Amino acid sequence: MSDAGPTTLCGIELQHPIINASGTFDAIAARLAFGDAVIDRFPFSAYVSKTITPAPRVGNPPPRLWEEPAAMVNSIGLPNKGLDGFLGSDLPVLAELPVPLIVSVMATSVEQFAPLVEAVAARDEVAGLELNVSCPNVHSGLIVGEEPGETSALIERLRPLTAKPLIVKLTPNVADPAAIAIAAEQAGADAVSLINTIKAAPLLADGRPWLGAGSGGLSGPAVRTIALKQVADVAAAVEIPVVGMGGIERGSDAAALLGAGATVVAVGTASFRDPLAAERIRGELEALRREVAVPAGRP
Amino acid sequence: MSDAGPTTLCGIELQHPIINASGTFDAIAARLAFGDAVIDRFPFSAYVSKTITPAPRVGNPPPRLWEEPAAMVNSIGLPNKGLDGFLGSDLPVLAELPVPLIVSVMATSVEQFAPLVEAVAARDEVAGLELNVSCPNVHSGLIVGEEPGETSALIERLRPLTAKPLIVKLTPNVADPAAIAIAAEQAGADAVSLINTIKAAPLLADGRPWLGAGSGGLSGPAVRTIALKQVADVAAAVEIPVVGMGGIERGSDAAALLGAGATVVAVGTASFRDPLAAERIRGELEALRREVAVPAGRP
Amino acid sequence: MIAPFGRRRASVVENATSGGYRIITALDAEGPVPAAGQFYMLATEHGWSGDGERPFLPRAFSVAEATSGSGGVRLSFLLEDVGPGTHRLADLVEGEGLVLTGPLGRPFSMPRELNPDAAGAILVGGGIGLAPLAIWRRTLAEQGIAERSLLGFRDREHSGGLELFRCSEVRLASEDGHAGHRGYVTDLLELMLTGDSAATAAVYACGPPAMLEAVRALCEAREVAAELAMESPMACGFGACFGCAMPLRSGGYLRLCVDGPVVRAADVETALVEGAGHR
Amino acid sequence: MIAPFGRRRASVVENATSGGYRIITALDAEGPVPAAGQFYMLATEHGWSGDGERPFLPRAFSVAEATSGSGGVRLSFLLEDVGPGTHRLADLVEGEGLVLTGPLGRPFSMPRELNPDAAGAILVGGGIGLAPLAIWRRTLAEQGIAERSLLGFRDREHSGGLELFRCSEVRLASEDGHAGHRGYVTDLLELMLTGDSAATAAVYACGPPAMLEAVRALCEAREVAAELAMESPMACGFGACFGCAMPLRSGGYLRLCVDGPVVRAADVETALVEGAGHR
Ligand SMILES: Cc1cc2nc3c(=O)[nH]c(=O)nc-3n(C[C@H](O)[C@H](O)[C@H](O)COP(=O)(O)OP(=O)(O)OC[C@H]3O[C@@H](n4cnc5c(N)ncnc54)[C@H](O)[C@@H]3O)c2cc1C
Ligand SMILES: Cc1cc2nc3c(=O)[nH]c(=O)nc-3n(C[C@H](O)[C@H](O)[C@H](O)COP(=O)(O)OP(=O)(O)OC[C@H]3O[C@@H](n4cnc5c(N)ncnc54)[C@H](O)[C@@H]3O)c2cc1C
Ligand SMILES: Cc1cc2nc3c(=O)[nH]c(=O)nc-3n(C[C@H](O)[C@H](O)[C@H](O)COP(=O)(O)O)c2cc1C
Ligand SMILES: Cc1cc2nc3c(=O)[nH]c(=O)nc-3n(C[C@H](O)[C@H](O)[C@H](O)COP(=O)(O)O)c2cc1C
Ligand code: FES
Ligand code: FES
Repeated sequence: MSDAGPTTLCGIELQHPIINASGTFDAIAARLAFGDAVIDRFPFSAYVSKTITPAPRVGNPPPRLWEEPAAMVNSIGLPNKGLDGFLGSDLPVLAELPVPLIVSVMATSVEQFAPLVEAVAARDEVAGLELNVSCPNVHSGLIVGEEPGETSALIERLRPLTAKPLIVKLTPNVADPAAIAIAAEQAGADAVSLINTIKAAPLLADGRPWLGAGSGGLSGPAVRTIALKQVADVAAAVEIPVVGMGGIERGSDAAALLGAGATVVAVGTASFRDPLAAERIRGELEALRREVAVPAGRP
Repeated sequence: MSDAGPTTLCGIELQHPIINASGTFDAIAARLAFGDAVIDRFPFSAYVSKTITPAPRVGNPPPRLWEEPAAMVNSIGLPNKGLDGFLGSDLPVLAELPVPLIVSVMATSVEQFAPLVEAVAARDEVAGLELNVSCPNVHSGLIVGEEPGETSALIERLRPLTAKPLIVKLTPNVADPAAIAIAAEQAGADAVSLINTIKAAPLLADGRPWLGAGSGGLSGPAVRTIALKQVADVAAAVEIPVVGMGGIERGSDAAALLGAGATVVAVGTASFRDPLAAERIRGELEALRREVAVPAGRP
Repeated sequence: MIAPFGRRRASVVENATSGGYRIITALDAEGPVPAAGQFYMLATEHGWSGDGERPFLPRAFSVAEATSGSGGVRLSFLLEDVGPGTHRLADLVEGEGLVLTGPLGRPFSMPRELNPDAAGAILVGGGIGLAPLAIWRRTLAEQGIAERSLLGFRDREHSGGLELFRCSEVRLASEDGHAGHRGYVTDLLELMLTGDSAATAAVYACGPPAMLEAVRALCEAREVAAELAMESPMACGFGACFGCAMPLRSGGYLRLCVDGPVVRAADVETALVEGAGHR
Repeated sequence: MIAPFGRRRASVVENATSGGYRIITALDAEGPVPAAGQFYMLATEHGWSGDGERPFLPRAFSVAEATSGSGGVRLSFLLEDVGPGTHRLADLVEGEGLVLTGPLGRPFSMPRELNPDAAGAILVGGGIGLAPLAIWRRTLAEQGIAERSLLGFRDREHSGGLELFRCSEVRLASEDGHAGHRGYVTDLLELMLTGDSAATAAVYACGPPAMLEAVRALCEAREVAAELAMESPMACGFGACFGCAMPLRSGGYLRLCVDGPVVRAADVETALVEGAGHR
C-alpha cells in the first residue's frame, strides 16, 4: 500500500488517502457552483457529509466567521435538514458521487443517537458513519467526547445497531485525546478521526464577542502542529485506523500525518481557499513520495 | 483605574497592565545585549522570571524551535540554575530592575514544591510567585494543572507557606480551564494566569519529530483566539484577578483580553520578534483607549 | 453562469484610481463571461497575508465589468480599501497574478421576472455598491431595456466608479452635498416611486446595509418588486462553509454565496445583519 | 558592541548577486559599528510572511561588511536563499525597509587572545560561512595583523562572496574543482598546520557543520587554538528564548546567541548539531 495510492479505511476501499473533513465541502452546493466537473474531478476518495442531527437545525446567528493569521474561527452551529430531510433530499444526490459516502451524525442523548444511527446505517448508499461526539449529553450535561466514560457508554450502545464502520470524531479540547480514543476502541469503534476545531473566541477591543454565538472553533494551518501531536499520540495508543486532520494545507502536511500513523488524511479549511486544494495536496504527496520514502499509513 | 495606566495585581502595584510571560524575556541576557537601556526603558510593569526548579536543569536537546505560520513551537525544557543558583547569582541582578519581581517556580511533587516556595518567598526582592503547575506529580503521574483535585491539593499545601501573592499558571490543554481556576481559587490562590503553550509536535514528511524532545508547545498570534476564549471563561468563573496571555501582538489584542476580564496582560512570543514589542503594545493600547472606551481590567 | 472547478490565475492588466476607490482589471484566460450580480473570490498570487497576519481567506468581489475578447475575459472589480485583504488587492500591479474562483452566486433577474408589468429597471447604488449595478446596467442597455441609475455617496472619499456608468441616465446624491442632491439616494428613489410609477417599477439595489434596509422598507411599503445584492463574511463562496448566513423572513437563514448574493427583497427579514456589509 | 534596545528600520541601498548568493546592503542610521563575528536579526518591513505561511520570526545573519559614513553605518550581509525567510530577504529592493535588531552576540577574539604565540590568523570559510570572515579579515588587516584565508565551496551554485575578500591572501578549494584545489578546504588547513606552524596558529572558521567539525577535530588533534562561528535555529537572538542550545563539552548547553555565535572550538562537544547550520 502506498500512501498516495489506493488504501482502505476499516473495509471501505479508497482510491487514495485524501478525504474531506466533515462540514467543509458541500458536494451538492459545489455542483451548483462548478457543475459536473465536481463529479468528474472529485478531489476526495470518500465523501464525508456535514453533521446530520435528528431534527432540522437552522444554525447559529451571524456573524459565523472570523479570520485569524493562517486560521479561521467558525460558529456555524450545525445547520442541517435533519434526518428526514437528509435521507429524503440529500442522500439520493450524494449517492451520485463517484466515491464511498460517510455520513456524520450527532445527537444529544443515547436515546436520540440510536435511531439516527440505525436509520442512516440502514441505507445502502452509506458506506460508514462518523459519530460527532463533541456534543453535550443532555442527561449528564457533560460533553460526551471529553469523557472516556461517556464516550464508551455511547459507543457500546450504538455498536450493536450496525455492522457498518463507526468512526468516532474526537475533540481536541481535552488533556489526553489518547484516553478517549482507547475508550472508543474498547467500546467497539472501527476508527477514530481527529482533530475537530479548537475552542476559540474572537473578541473585539471592548471584550464583546464578534461571533453571533459568542464563541466557536479554530481551524486551519495554525492548528497543524496541534493536530500532528494529537494524531501521533492517538495512533500510538490504538490499533484501529486513524483519520488525521487539522490544518492540512500541503502534501508535506499530509505526509507528516500519515507518518504519524494516520491511515487517511482529511482536508478541511484548505478547501475554502481553493475548492481543489485536496487534488493539489494529493499531487504534492505523490511527488514527495517519489523523493523521500514517506512511510505508508497503517492499513 | 484605566486599562493602560497604573493598576494593581493582588496587591502588587503596577505602572501599567503589560508584563512579560515567563520564559520569554531574560532581563539579564537582554542587559548584556542592549545595555542599561533595558533598565531605563524596561517595557514591562512587573518582571516574571523564567521557571525555577529545585535542582538545576540543562534543558532539552536541540533542536528546540520550530516555526509555524504566525506561531512557533518550542521545547526548551525549563533550563535553569536551580533554586540555589537563582537565589545566589540571578536574584541580586534581577533586584536591580525598576519593577516588582514575580518568580515562576515548578517542582514535581508537593514535597519538592514546598521548600522551593518557602525559600523564594522568603526573599524581600520577591513580590510574588507564579506556580507553574503544568508538571507531572511524580506520585500520581498526573499533570497537576490538568486535574482540579491535584491543583487544589497542591495550592492548599503551599498557601500557608507565604503571605505573598501566589499566581497559578494554568495549562490550556484541558477541556475546562475554568474548573481548574475555581479549584485554585478555592484552595487559596491569589490570581491565575493563562494560557501556557498548547501541546504541539512538528513532524517531518516521514513522521519523524523535528524537536529534540519529540514535542513541545505552540505560542504566538495563532493561539490568540484560544487564549481569549479561555481567559473569558476563567474570568467569568473566578473572583481573583486573571493574568491573560497568549498570542498578544497588538494593542487591540491586549484590549480584548482586558475586556474579557483580565487584570493584566502578559506578552511572550511577541518579544522575540521585537524586544520592545511590549512598549509598542502598551502604546497601541493607550491610543485605542482614547478611541473606543475599552473597559477597565478587573482590580 | 457556472464556474470552472478550482482556483485559477488571472493576470492584472490595470489598477486605476477611481475617486476613493480602485478599479482592478484582470485578464481571465479560461473563465466564462459572468452574469451581472455574480461575484468572484479573489486573492493575490503572492503576499496574500501581509506581515504574518491576515488576509488568510480569499475575499468576495462583485464583478463590475466583463468584456470577452482575444486572450479571454477582461474582468473589472471596483474595490474599497477597508482592511488587509482589500489593501493588498489595491496594491496589485500590472502583470501580477490575481487568483480567482468564479463567477459565483445568483445573478440579477430580468425586470419582467420581478414584475410582469415592469416598464424598466431602477438601479439604486450606494458607495462601493455601484460595482454589480455597473455591469447590470450594461446588460440591460444591451438588451434595450430602459434603466435609470440612482447613485449615492457618503462623501468625496467614499465615492468612485462613476466612469463605469458612462452613457447611462444617472442621478446622484451625496450626504455631504459634494455631488447631486444633498441627502440620501433613497430620497431620489422615494420621489421616483410616487404615484402609479410604482406599479411598473423593478428595483435593483446594492450598497451599505443602512441604505439597503431603507430601499427594502420603501419597496415593501410601496409594494415594489426589488432585488438586493447583499454582503456578508464569506470563507469559501461556493456553499461549503455555511458562514454567510442571512436571516430569512420565513425563518432560518440562506447561504448568501449560493442563494445570493442577489436576493429578493421580500425574502429577507432585514438588510441590517451583524458583521455584514460596508459601513 | 552593545545593540540599541528594540528593532529599527534600516533602508536597503543595494541587493547584488554574488555567485549563488546575494549581498544585501542597508543603511543603518542609528546603529553602532558591529564587531566582526556579530550578527543581526533581520526581517523585511513588509511582506514578512509570504502567502500566509512562514517566515514569522526574524532571521539571524552575520554581518559581512560594515563601514560607517555620512547617514550611518552601511551594513552588508551575504545571504543564501534556502527557505522562506532568506527568499523574502533576497527579494529586497533598494529603498525597502530592512527591520533589524543588533549587533548581537560575541565577536571573534584577537589571535593573541587565542594563542599568545600567534603569528597571525588563519581564516577557514565554507560556502555562506564566508560572511563573518570577510569583516574579520578586514578588521585584522586594518590592525596590521597577518591573515590568510582558506575558502571552500561545494560547487558553483554554492559559492559567492569572494569580492568581500578583495586584496587579501586567499586560497580556494571546491569539491567539484571549479575553483582552486579540488577537495575540501580543510585539506588546505591540514597542510598549513603541519610542523611547528601549528604552534603559532590561530584559526577562525565558519561554514557548514561538517566543515566546522573537521576543523574542530583537526585543531584538537594538532592542539591549535580555534574559534568557530556557529549557527543554530534562533527565535530572538538576545537570550530570551533559550532556543539556540549548543552542546557544551563540559555538559549542558550554551545559548549560541549570547555565548556565541563565535565559540572556542575547545568548548563545544561537536559542531554537528541536529537542526543547526547549512547543508
Ligand atoms: C458577494 C460580495 C460582493 C462584494 N463585492 C465587493 C466589491 O465589489 N467591492 C468591494 O470593495 N467590496 C466588496 N465586497 C466586500 C469585500 O469582500 C470586503 O470588503 C472584504 O472582504 C474586506 O476584506 P479586508 O481584509 O479588506 O477587510 P476585513 O478586515 O476583512 O474587514 C471587513 C470587515 O470585516 C470585519 N472584520 C474585521 N476583522 C475581521 C476578522 N479578523 N475576521 C473577520 N471579519 C473581520 C469588520 O466588520 C470589517 O469591517 C463584497 C462582499 C461580498 C460578500
Ligand atoms: C548567528 C547566525 C548567523 C548566520 N549568518 C548567516 C549569513 O551570514 N548568511 C546566511 O545566508 N545565513 C546565515 N545564517 C543562517 C540563516 O539564519 C538561515 O539560513 C535562515 O534563518 C533560514 O531561514 P529561512 O526561512 O530562509 O529557511 P528555513 O525554512 O528556516 O530553513 C532553514 C533550516 O531550518 C529548518 N527548518 C525547515 N522548516 C522549518 C520550520 N518550519 N521551523 C524551523 N526550522 C525549519 C531546516 O533544517 C532548514 O534547512 C546564520 C544563522 C545564525 C544563527
Ligand atoms: C466551517 C466549518 C464547519 C465545520 N463543520 C463540521 C461539522 O459539521 N462536523 C464536524 O464533525 N466537523 C466540522 N468541522 C471541523 C472539521 O471537520 C475539521 O475537524 C477541522 O476544521 C480541522 O480541520 P481543518 O483545519 O483542515 O479545517 C467544521 C470546520 C469548519 C471550519
Ligand atoms: C520559548 C518559550 C519559553 C517559555 N518558557 C516558559 C517558562 O519557563 N515557564 C512558563 O510558565 N511558561 C513558559 N512559556 C509560556 C509563556 O509564558 C506563555 O504562557 C505562552 O508562550 C503564551 O504566550 P505568547 O503566545 O504570548 O508567547 C514559554 C514560552 C515560550 C515561547
Ligand atoms: S461563504 Fe462559505 S457557504 Fe457561503
Ligand atoms: S535565540 Fe533566543 S535565546 Fe538564543
